[in-house]
Amino acid sequence: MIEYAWLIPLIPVAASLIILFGAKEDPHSPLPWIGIGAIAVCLALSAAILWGFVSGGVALPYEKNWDWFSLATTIGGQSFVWTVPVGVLIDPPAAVLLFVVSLVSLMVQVYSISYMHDDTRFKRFFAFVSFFTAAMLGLVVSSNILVGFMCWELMGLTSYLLIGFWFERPGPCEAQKKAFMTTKLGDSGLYLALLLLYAKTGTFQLTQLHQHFALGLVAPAAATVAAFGILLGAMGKSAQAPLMVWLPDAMEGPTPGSALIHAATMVAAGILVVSKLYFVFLAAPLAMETAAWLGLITAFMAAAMALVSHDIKRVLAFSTVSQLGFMMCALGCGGFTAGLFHLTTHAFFKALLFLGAGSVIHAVHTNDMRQMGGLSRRMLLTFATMTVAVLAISGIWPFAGFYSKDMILVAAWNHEKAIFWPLLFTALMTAFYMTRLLTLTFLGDDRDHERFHHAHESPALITVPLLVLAFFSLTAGMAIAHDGLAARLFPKPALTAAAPAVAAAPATTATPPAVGAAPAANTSEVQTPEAEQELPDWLKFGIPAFFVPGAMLLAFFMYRGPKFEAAESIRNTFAPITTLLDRRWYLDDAFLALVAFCDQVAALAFWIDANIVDRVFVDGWGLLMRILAEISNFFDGAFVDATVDGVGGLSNDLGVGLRSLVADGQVQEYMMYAAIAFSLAATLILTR
Amino acid sequence: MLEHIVFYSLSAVVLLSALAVVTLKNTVHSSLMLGLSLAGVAGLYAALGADFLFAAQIMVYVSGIAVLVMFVVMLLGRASDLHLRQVNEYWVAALAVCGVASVGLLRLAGARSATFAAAAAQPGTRIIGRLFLGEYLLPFELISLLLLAALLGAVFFTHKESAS
Amino acid sequence: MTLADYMTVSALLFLIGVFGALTRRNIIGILMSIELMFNAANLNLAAFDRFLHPEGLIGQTLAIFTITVAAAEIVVGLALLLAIYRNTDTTYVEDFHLLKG
Amino acid sequence: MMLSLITWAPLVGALLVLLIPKENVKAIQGVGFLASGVSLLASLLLILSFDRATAGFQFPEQWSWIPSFNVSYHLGVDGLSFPLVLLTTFMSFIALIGSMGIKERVKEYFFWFLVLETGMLGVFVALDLILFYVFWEITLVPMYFLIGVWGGPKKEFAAIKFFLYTLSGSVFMLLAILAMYFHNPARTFDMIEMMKAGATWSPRFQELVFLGLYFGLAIKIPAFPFHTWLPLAHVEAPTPISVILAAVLLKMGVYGLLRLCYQMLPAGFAWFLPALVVIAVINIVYGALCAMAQTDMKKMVAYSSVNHMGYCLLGIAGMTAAGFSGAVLQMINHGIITGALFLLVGVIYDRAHTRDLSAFGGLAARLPVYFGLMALTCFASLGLPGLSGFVGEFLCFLGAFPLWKWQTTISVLGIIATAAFFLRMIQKVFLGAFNEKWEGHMPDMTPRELLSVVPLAVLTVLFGVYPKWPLDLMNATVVALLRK
Repeated sequence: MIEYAWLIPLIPVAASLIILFGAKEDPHSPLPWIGIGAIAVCLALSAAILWGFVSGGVALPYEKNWDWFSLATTIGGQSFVWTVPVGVLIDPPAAVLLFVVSLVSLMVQVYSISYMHDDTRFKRFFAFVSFFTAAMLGLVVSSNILVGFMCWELMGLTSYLLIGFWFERPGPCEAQKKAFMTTKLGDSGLYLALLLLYAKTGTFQLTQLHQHFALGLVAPAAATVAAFGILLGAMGKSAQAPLMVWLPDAMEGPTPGSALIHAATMVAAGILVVSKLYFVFLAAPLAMETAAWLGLITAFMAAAMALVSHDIKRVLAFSTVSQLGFMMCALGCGGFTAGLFHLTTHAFFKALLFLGAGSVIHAVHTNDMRQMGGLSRRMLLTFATMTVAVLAISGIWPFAGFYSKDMILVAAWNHEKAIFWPLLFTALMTAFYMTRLLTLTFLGDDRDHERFHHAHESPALITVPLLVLAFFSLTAGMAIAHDGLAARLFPKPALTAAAPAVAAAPATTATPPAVGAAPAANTSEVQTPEAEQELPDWLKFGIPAFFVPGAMLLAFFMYRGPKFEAAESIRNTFAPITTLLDRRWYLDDAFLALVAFCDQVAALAFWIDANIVDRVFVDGWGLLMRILAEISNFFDGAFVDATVDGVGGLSNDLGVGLRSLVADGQVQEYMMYAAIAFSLAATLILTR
Repeated sequence: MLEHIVFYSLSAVVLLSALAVVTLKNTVHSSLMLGLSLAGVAGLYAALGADFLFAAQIMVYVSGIAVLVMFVVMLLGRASDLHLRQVNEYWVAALAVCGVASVGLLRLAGARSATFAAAAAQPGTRIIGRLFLGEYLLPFELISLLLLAALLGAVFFTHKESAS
Repeated sequence: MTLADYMTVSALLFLIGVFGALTRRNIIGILMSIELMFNAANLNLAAFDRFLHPEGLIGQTLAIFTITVAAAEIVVGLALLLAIYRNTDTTYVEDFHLLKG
Repeated sequence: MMLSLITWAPLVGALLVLLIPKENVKAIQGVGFLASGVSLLASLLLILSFDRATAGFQFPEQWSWIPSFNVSYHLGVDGLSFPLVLLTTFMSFIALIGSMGIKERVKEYFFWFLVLETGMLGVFVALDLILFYVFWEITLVPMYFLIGVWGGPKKEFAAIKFFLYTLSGSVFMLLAILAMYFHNPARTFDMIEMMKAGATWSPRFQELVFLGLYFGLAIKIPAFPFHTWLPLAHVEAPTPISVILAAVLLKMGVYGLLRLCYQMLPAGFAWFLPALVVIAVINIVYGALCAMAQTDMKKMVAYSSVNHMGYCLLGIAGMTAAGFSGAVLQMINHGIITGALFLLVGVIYDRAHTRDLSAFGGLAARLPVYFGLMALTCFASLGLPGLSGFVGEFLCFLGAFPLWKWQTTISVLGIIATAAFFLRMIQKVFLGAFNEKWEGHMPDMTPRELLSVVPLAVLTVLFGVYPKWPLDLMNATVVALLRK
């Protein structure tokens, strides 16, 4: 099966194009099923690959490359033509992510058939979603960071299109621009990292890059700069502080689209790219440390914002940012396995949460949790699946989040206690605000009777995906954590593992140094976890048994209603902090100020252009020409009476001059010019 | 000596009448002077011993073209013409141009001040006739075609307007 | 007489023609000046024939051709002038600027 | 003979156009398309016989022209000029399709247009400096008339400014060419000879000559600070002429920089490099910032050209093979993309007779096809991977980075600014609520408009995902360029 892996990103692209150009807008068109069929094929392929690896039938990593284009290039003063390959590289994490992305995308698409049914741009939505998925799948399987970067940017484009799906409204318009610009800001870091990596190694192939790092051919300073560039890219895509401003706004798009962005594709890409280029970070401890702290800060800031928000999708958006912070922190702490494990489990329960929230919004037609309440009595299935998701994200045994979050905490504990404690606190905050969301929405009294009475359970096309995702939210953690599978699926790369492969590689003259090594060289080796300390027993059992349930119970009692005196009084007591959180740490204001500043700079630049550059270099030149014109005019007047009428501006001068030269219509003037030429020629030639 | 007298007097006639052509205010006088000048050139041809050329000049230019011009002048001329300037404001420049050109042309002429006629002039009509009907038959026919075209053209231009 | 004498006369005649063509306001005047230039050229041809290559009379033959062309030219020129005069009622060249862009 | 055919076919067409009565618009257009089409077809046929592995000049033609000054009619193309020849024939044909909308003085328009095409092609195929210079100047006159007669409200001023400014630049270029001629003991204008001789000249002389050439070329490119004629000329020029101006005329400058400055004056070029990279960075960042401040769509696109030409300069300044191929590819891609952008702006101008960004809104829902094409070209222009703009831009950066790390890093900011103004344009014009003022005035694109834009869009995607085809044409030459 694995030899067909290259088809995985291409199938959804084809589906997307067929949908987009295939037919007119029509809610009953069968075209969306093409997208669903395509992604189902991808899912089948990925499942086969994953199962093959887990059961031992398929050896990973698997790499296969084809020639893409030839590029003239100069390395170390030597110029030659280098053929840039394009190909697939499937390592175990990629196999898992292929499965996760296809599954979530499939669920989202099935869900959308019902959810987007009444939209006027029904068809286009499916085309975008297919393309979005394809871009993510491409990033996952790509063996080449240049191709990876292309997929990465295409994901930016499709997220732009999805967020601004309802572009008639001002909100989505601003949000889509914000998302694109913020991620673009981050991308510039990744862009520079690519340039730097190429300048140092002369290749874009992941395996070859890894070898260069493993051999220590890249100076630590360069590695550090490159790592920071990659980190900047990840900060943009994965919404790390302070570039996280776009993600909460991104919920302006259709909810299934948000689910895709938040769970499987867009935001996962940042973490994924960091993990793919993890060897760069291993060579740059400073960048690792930064990533850890950055992740922690992001996790905390986002969780704090989630505490006070009333918008159900916004809370989920903040929680996404927060969880991404956890992953980044884990990667920074050296918990490679933990970070990717959490990425996987998070994809399931976050997709579930968004789709569930979409189901709720679909039923009550509002995002405001204050107008919900008691919906469990109306939407039992949605409530049940959402509960699973909330338990999973909070980290209750045996749900998926428990295992992955536990692993992250262990990684943090082993790395730095100063990170562990705030991270643990943030984890408890997560449990608190998620329970708050669940309680406000589904439990307690119905606060808005009108909406409550109109609410009803969603159709099967919506609930079945919820159930499927709930199943995975329940079991994924257990399955992966079972029997050390996590370490097999997400093996931490090392800087030494691949060295022998390079030494054996023949150095060919037609390729850059050390390029042309065996393509299937190991990027990583299955390693047993290093002798890591476990958490102390009181924490190991205390967290899931007491701390997390405690936070959840606290939230439940505070927000069970019907009145929220406790919550209100806390809000009022810490009014400045609440305001700070409501204003989202003033990051949006800072962003707007930055935009305004850029506009000012642009206006200044244009003013300079119009008033200084143009004046000096064009008008100044014109003045010089005009002086010359006046001089020649003087001579003209002496000999030929009626050529230039040296009055008026430069253009006038020359216009009149030219016109009288070429288009005066007086035949004798023409004759005069001919005669002058003749007489001069005759005299000059004959008297020589 | 006689040759000199003939040459200089003819030259004087040619040049003075030519000057008159371009300077006289009255176009009728100009055209008369043109005839005189052309006749003078015919005389110079005779002095050169070009008998056929002399005849052609008299027949075509003096009796043909000069008369034709005079016709047109009289046809189009008006009394008011006599009061108008016949020379435009470029005359200074034109004079300058001619002056500059004359330097070169006269210098060129001066280079030939030692070239005398190699032999006595002989009647050439017979030879020219043979050339026309022999070596230069094609140009000769072409030139007749040109004359025909000119004829038709003249008729066309004048006729079209009179019809409308 | 030398060739220089004839060439001098020819050159002066030609320059008078040039001067006339450049300065006469009347189109007929310009045409007449052009005839003067033609004659200057013909005179040169005849003189060259006599002084330099008297054997074949090629120069005279060429002059005959020139006379013919000049005749054709003036005929058409005058016909055109008549046509223009009927349209515009003038023979002064400043009044014509059909070429003006 | 193929190169002569390509070069002169448009001029023959121009002369034929002169013979057709001006009322017979159909015949004039037909002859125009035929002449341009012959040129296009011939250049496409040439692809088949173009040897991609050879670095030297191919399809040479040489005849003596002015033997007393050793000037010859010498044509030939290599991997540097051949892609540009293709671009020229192709974009001229596209612009001709766009010219079907010209309704007044069609005959003169087509005449000048075809003369212009010959001039542009001549610049790229000429291998003799005098021939090169003649063609270079030939392009000026038609451009002057095309802007001055068929342009917008301030057309005369724009035309004069364009004409005088570029002409004054080329005077210096002529001086430099003459200096090279008299400095070369062989007394020849042949470019290949000059490339051999140039390297032996003293650095001081090379620097002086370089400055002369650069002044002429920089105005054409347009490199800061000589770029201010461009926005005005673009805004006033009729749509197809803007297309030609952006797609081909600017390329003549960059081409000259590589062909004349780099190949003939290596020491002068190396001496100027630090300044060139600074100019490139200014072009990129400052051009993008100026574009951000525009409210006129066409002016915005014009400033974006300044920005994109900065990428070319940056690539050249990198002195690496990747940078050089990036610069050439960027020229091709910029030609295609910006050509499409100008055509698209022309489409909306034809309907609304305004190009003010804030005059529109919500067109995306009413003109989906137009929106799709516009979005595609805008994203291509801002360098979205998968579309052609990215490849050239990326290669330019890739080539420049090893030598100019900080400058390249600053230039990356220009990419962000580019994204900002294109997104703002899309938002203001296409998104949001529909401006009711245009109700009924906004039909979607006509077949003629589609015919001119869709080929460009297809190429944009094609070169974006598969840049092999254009790159293969230039690889051998570029490698040889740096091997010298």
